[in-house]
Amino acid sequence: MPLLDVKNLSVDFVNGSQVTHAVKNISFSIEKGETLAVVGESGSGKSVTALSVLQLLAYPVAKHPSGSIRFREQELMGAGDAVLRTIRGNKIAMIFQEPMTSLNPLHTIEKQIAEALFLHKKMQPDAARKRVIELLELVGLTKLTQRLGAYPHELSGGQRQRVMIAMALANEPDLLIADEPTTAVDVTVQAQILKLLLELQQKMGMAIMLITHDLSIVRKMANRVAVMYHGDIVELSETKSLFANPQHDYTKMLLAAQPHGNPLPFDANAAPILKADDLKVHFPIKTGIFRRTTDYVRAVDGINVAIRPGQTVGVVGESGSGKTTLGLALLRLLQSQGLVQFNGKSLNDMSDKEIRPLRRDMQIVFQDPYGSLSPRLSVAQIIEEGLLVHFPQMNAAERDAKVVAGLREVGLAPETRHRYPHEFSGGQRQRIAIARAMVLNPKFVILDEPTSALDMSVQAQIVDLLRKLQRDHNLAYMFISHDLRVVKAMSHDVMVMRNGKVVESGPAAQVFEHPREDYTKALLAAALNIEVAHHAA
Amino acid sequence: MLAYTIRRLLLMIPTLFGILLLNFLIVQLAPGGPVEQIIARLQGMDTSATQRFSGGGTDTGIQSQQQQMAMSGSGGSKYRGAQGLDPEFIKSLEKQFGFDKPLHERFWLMLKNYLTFDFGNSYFQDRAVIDLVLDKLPVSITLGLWTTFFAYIISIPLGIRKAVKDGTPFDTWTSAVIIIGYSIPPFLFAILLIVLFAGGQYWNIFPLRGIVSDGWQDMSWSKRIFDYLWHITLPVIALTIGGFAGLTILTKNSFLEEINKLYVQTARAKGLTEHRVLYGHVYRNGMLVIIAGLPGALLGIFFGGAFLIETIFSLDGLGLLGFESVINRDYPVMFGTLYVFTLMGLLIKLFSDLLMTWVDPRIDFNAQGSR
Amino acid sequence: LLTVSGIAAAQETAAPAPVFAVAMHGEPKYAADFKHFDYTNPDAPKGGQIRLAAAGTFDTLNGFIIKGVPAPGLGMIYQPLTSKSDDEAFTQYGQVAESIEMPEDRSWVAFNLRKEAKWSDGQPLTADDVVFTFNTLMKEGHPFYRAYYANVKEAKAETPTRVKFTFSMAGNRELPLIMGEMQVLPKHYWEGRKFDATTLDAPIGSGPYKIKSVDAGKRITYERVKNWWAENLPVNKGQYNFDTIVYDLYRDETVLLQALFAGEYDFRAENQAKAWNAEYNTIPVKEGWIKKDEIHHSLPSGMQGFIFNTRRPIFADALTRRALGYAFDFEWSNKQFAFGSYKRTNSYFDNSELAATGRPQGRELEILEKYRGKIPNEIFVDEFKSPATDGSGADMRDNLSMAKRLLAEAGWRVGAGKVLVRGAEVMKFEILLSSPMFERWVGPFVANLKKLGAVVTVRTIDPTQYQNRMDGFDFDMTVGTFGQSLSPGNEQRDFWGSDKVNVKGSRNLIGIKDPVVDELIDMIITAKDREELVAATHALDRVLLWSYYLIPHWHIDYFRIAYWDKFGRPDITPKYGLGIPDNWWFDAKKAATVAERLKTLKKE
Amino acid sequence: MEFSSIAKRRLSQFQRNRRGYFSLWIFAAIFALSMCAELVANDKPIFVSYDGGYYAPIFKSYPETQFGGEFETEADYRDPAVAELINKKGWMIWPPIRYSYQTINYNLNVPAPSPPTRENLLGTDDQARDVLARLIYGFRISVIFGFILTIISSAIGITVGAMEGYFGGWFDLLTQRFIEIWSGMPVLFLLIIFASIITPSFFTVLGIMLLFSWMELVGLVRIEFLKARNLDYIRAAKALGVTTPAIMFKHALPNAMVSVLSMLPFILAGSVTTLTSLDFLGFGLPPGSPSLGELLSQGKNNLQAPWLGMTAFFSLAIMLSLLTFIGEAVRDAFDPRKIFKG
Ligand SMILES: Nc1ncnc2c1ncn2[C@@H]1O[C@H](COP(=O)(O)OP(=O)(O)OP(=O)(O)O)[C@@H](O)[C@H]1O
Ligand SMILES: Nc1ncnc2c1ncn2[C@@H]1O[C@H](COP(=O)(O)OP(=O)(O)OP(=O)(O)O)[C@@H](O)[C@H]1O
Ligand SMILES: [Mg+2]
Ligand SMILES: [Mg+2]
Repeated sequence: MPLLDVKNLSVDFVNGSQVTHAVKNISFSIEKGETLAVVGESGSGKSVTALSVLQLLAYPVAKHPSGSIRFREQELMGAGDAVLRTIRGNKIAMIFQEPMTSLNPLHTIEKQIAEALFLHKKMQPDAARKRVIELLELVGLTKLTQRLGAYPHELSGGQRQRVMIAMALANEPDLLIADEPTTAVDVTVQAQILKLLLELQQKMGMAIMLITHDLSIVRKMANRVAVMYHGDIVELSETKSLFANPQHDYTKMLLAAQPHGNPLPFDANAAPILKADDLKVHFPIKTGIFRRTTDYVRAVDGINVAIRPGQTVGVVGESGSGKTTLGLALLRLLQSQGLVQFNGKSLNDMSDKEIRPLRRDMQIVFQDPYGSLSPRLSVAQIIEEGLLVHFPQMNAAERDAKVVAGLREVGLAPETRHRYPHEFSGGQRQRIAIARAMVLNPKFVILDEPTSALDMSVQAQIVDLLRKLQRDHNLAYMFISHDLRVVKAMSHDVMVMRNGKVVESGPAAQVFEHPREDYTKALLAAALNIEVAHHAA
Repeated sequence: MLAYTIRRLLLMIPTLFGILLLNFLIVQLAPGGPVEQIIARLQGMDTSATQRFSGGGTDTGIQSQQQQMAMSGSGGSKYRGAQGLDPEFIKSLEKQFGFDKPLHERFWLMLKNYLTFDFGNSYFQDRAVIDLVLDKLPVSITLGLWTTFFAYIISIPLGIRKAVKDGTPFDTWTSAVIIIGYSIPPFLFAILLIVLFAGGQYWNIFPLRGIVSDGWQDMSWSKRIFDYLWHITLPVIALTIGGFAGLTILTKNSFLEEINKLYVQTARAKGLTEHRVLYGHVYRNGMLVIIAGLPGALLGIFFGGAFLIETIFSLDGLGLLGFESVINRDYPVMFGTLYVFTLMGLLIKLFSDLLMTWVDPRIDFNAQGSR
Repeated sequence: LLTVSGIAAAQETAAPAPVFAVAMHGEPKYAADFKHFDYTNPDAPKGGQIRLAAAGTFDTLNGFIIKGVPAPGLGMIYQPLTSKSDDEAFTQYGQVAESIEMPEDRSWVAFNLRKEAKWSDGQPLTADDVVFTFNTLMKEGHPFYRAYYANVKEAKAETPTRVKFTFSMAGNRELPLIMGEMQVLPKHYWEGRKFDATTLDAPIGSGPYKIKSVDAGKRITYERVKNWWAENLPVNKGQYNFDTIVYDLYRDETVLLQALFAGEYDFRAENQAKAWNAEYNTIPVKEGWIKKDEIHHSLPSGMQGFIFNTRRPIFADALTRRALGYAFDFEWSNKQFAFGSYKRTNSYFDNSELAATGRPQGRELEILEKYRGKIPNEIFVDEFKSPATDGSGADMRDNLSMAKRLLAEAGWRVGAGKVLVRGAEVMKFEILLSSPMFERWVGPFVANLKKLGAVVTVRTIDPTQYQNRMDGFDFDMTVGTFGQSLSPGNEQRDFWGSDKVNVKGSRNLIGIKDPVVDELIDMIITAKDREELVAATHALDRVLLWSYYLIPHWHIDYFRIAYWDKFGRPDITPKYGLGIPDNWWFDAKKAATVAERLKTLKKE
Repeated sequence: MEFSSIAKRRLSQFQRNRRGYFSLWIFAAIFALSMCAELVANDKPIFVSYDGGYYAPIFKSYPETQFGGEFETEADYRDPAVAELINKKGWMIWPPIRYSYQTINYNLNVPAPSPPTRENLLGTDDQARDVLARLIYGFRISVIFGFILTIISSAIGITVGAMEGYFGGWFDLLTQRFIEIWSGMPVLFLLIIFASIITPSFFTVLGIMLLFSWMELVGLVRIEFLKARNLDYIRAAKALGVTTPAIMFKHALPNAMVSVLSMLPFILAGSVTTLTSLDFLGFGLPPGSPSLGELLSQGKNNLQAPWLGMTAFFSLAIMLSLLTFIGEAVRDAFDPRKIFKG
């Protein structure tokens, strides 16, 4: 008797006359203590399936034309609120794909984590607080234990994701649905979290439904793998046999796909397109009723960078080390100290208005694609907005053509451009954000985890695209990622950050092959560790 | 935030100064001042400020004079003496009101006094303005607090429920009901209540005026409370009835806005009850506007809008005081109330801004300059 | 009062005899040994209570100063030197004053006080109190008193029981009576207290009632003074019967009326025709618990009308003014807006013997003859009547074509845009109102004026603003009221005197500047006896009327009263008063019946 | 082939809110009707044939003499004498309601205000004028006044609130203080002063009201903008180089629109009623002008004539309901995640 038994599940989204069949008649089951990995193309219905299990879709826009979901023999499909409540967060917990937007912005992290404890475990405040701290430590957020009163917007992407994980694990559920649980964290933390999951699994027989793009994780963690493609489970088998002997064409392609190739050469003597000297960003920590500043988070603490046309600088470093902050500060989207020059012109002395025309040439892909898309604009409007600003001479048809082309390039169906952002999958949104930046033909782009939500095949496609653009337009990138493989494939130079400082930097090959600092070594080792685990398996 | 608070507090001084100066100048321009007001009274014109809407008045001006004459006990008939006013008399009036001094001197005097919270005396009531204000405070607080209380206690849950049931018949009919409530002019509704529940024709259940009975002081505590509630029932109902609509619709729409966001999904995934989801999570996000608007709403009822109801139920509140002072050209009262209200308003506004940053820590008031 | 009489001061004669009463003109109606006023019931039982109500609020118990709004009924706690009877034009009978002395030319007056007069705290009331009252009122009282007593040179206590007021002029017949009306204040009480400040401490008095309790702004309760010193004086016989009198104050008139039905108070005088006819059909009235009465009186109506500002060129000629009067359909408006309850005012002194009726005769004619040629000739031919209709609303055409003819005669013709013009002048004016109440009456009037080709706008503004514009005579047409008493006097000069035409704030709003009118006013002021006064008033009335200074409105010659049926009242109602609450008394039996029936109703 | 564009989708969402959609139609119909009030309710015939000539009195004014009458001023076609003159030599076509807002019904059997009859379907007011006719005209003037006032004052209020919230800092501090001072102005007095200088008319009243009514939305919008300006997508728009006004208008405003749309119907209803509260200062529309507020105050002063208050109240309630429902439908149209139930 499986713990979770899903049969013939279908999900349709109905918007007026427009129907999207997101999931088509899929069946699978998960046993106690088992890990089922769900992999598949971005937009293939993984998240929707996961959400269906907990019945969390936006009904009645979402519909289940068929299917049954049984958890411990209990039918969840269409179950009453009371039934679902006892299960949600207690028996089945979920880690959402988009941690950046899935936390309540007005509740402190302590409150959010403790809430599930109060609810299902009826814990006393003191006990709950202890448990919260314990959980945060388990997910590697030791520093945050002093900042229990922090709000989500004060955390980095990886930190938020770990809060999500802590929240999900709080009640030691029987089944954990983890939708891309480690996309925003560095490899060290990733390893730690995976280990934690395995431990929990062993200790309590927790079953995991693991949705991920990272096949190495699949290898390490999963007992069985389900491959989804266009709303279908096209293949479901033991991990080993799947990797060894993939059946479906898509699976084969997926396994083969790899971001590959090497960075293109660039002119190392060209004048830097972007240069920063001693850049600093300090966030005040406010306490008390008057919210007085008692201390600072030194998110970026004296960083120098110079990026030349055609060059890609990879930025890696542990979660919370200040990568995102650095990116924002470089583009003057955050208040900072220190000199920033773009194309030889100092941005410091410029007003917003003067910078505006330059923005055509310097673009950014935000780490949180969802949050960066205006919820009330259609995707077409979002993408064409930049065109409207910087290419006022374009007419509507030309703009639309550009939008369509941009979407195609990132592998999205152009017909979907009249939808709102929330009607896309995580990976799709990420690509929309990329398309938005690229459609302007910029000279310099900061890519903040641009591929974290993308499956291997799409990732490869995007990397190719980026490289092509770089070649064609002599583009400069600053590439922030935890995925060292992609960084490797893209970057000429690498910066390793920790606690707001650059601990090591240099040509990519050198840093990867001969790391000087212990921190870098540990980072690389952790990455290797996962790969090794897979090879060992 | 402390610096901001201090800045705001300091800015109150020029603000108050500006308001006083502006008002002072405007008042100088107004045709007809307290002197004319007194003359009008002497000449037997019905000058009571509330006459315009209290339904008084007659189509034979003389008749009421006759009646007054005929009703003994009304004292000497000034009417007979109203036979022209000599300029001397008018001068002496002007002197009495201090209008013989030049403009700037008067303004300066006023400023000086105001700095020490000395608001002077009413032209017509011979009482310190501050006493008058204090006198009327209980009524205003009563009306303000209860009305706001009911408006919020009913509107917010209702709005939330409407948001959850958006588009259902429940939503439609509740909308209709609250809008009807809003459309009933409060003064008409008040009269209706009086005719139905306090007049001699239907049910004579509630008292017609005042906030407590005569012998209130001598009652036991429970009696007192009952008596107080008994008196304020009708006015509070009349005032509240129109107060639901705006708030409910605002709540509903704010909630609709939030209810589909991802964090709500997260909250649901935790297994929270729908109630907890709505009140624990969505509430704070959706209610920013409404929470922040609360002090303003209170202020409005304290000082502004209730004078019609105050008139109808013969309650002496600040609304009526302020209104009468303008119509009667009782400048000290006018300025005094204005000053007090403004000061309170400024403080409350500051408080509400601070409250906002407390509700939503992402909010700050700094310039957005080089973000 | 303000000007020196034209009559030379008479020779000082031998000391005048003290009298018990003084009439403005002629002799008092009642003889020295009268037992009680005819309109009182000497056997009225004492006891019970009456609850009265008023609109508004109060914040002081000192009604003699400019500050504060005094509580209603305060007059009951003071006793004046003399008081007036309600069935005579203007005669004062001694109250605190046992007798009154004055010379033929009335250049001074002395009051001999009653020895038994005393304050409610037992202290005797003396001449000192009277002098104190006078001085205090002049110095610290409402500025009104300074104008009112302007001609009093001094007040002197000659003995503890005799006070003498010396006037700065002789021949003013009214002054002694006015002095008599003075309510005496207790010196011993007020010394050491601030007089010119409002107070809620119940002052002591010498009147039939004293204040029992006060709830500022809401209620004041009076209680009858037991063994009151003046209780058995003939002037007071049968009066002041209620043990307690309560005044309740309501802010809102509509609520005030509802409160009557709810039995919150006992008596109401209604002054709105609409309310009287349409809003009293409630159960207590239908059941007869509340009695509705219309009590006729003979108080002069005074004049209310649409007044022309004759300073405006378009209104300068009487012919135009007369023509416009034809556009007012009083009969229809009265029927539709007032349930037909009003009478057209056809005299400035209507509803009294002062009103001119018929054709001038006798002394009146004599006076007028003097001015023949200077006054409209119709005066001698016709009785004045405003244009009338049958009230059907369909009957205006004749009147309007009459108006059209008159306008043509006055030089007006319908020009471009169908507007009346006369040379460069355009018939365009604004009717300024201070009360929205009149808007309904103005509506049809304006519609008719439009048919004649006048461009009329209507504007309602707040009282202070209105007063300001009146003070500066800045209006075209407005609703003016000229109240009249039974003994017209100096105020006539302020109303119609040419020396007031340009005095800002005077009440010659119309802008009358007519030597004849001035002379007639003088005649009124100096009239030696009632006949002369009446004749001169008639003459003035006619001259004013036939000059078409205004389009007369309406008046009502009865009081509309509604009261819970708990009271007894004298068989006779006085001509010039209502006698409530003084002359009525509490009827315990009736009250019990009402209470009984009320109870059964509530049970149902 | 083409998926519906976003505009089409919004339109269809608007239509799917049946309540709001029908409300819009009903409101439009009522408004259209009141726009041609002259043809619906008038004391002049639409068309007159007289002695071979044809006349359209609604559009042109003819003197009575034209029809053989006596007066050179405009003919009063309701006057039986005039009617007789015309009918002798021709005929008239009347609008369905033979009263204009100022027409006095001289032919009442009971004192005004008279109850509803076949002649006056909603009775007459206390000046013997037909309530229905006044309602039609009053609705028009009130709604136009309300609309203009609401639109302009909301536009100003939203702009100011948006700038305050978006820019923050000293701009916020100073404009807010300005608003405080401004709202401390004695409106009543200003009105009195204006009234003593100029004769009030529709537009002067509108202008004066505008001076003070724009502040109503500022606070609300300010809060919404303070909240919105820290959102990621605003930052994203900035990164795109979108101009500040465009960011405010396209990205931040939609957030604020929710509360604004909720309040707008009430602001509109409010302006309809303020119009009359001014009357008594001599600064409302000139006496005699039809307006809903005037009807309301008549209702209060004539409790014995419930049809006055009821008419005013029902028109207000209906208007407000329609507007609220329309507002909700507009909100729905712009709500990307709108879920339609039941
Ligand atoms: N509300 C919605 N309305 C319409 N279509 C939707 C909606 N939500 C999701 N979809 C569509 O459903 C499909 C499945 O989405 P889902 O989020 O499950 O993808 P996924 O497999 O999780 O992809 P990713 O790896 O990119 O997160 C996508 O094509 C998406 O466009
Ligand atoms: N608004 C803020 N207030 C206070 N602290 C902040 C704020 N924003 C970021 N921080 C802190 O600054 C540090 C750097 O954050 P940043 O987002 O730059 O990290 P990151 O390197 O991008 O991490 P990740 O890989 O997890 O995205 C973190 O410790 C975070 O908690
Ligand atoms: Mg997904
Ligand atoms: Mg980051």
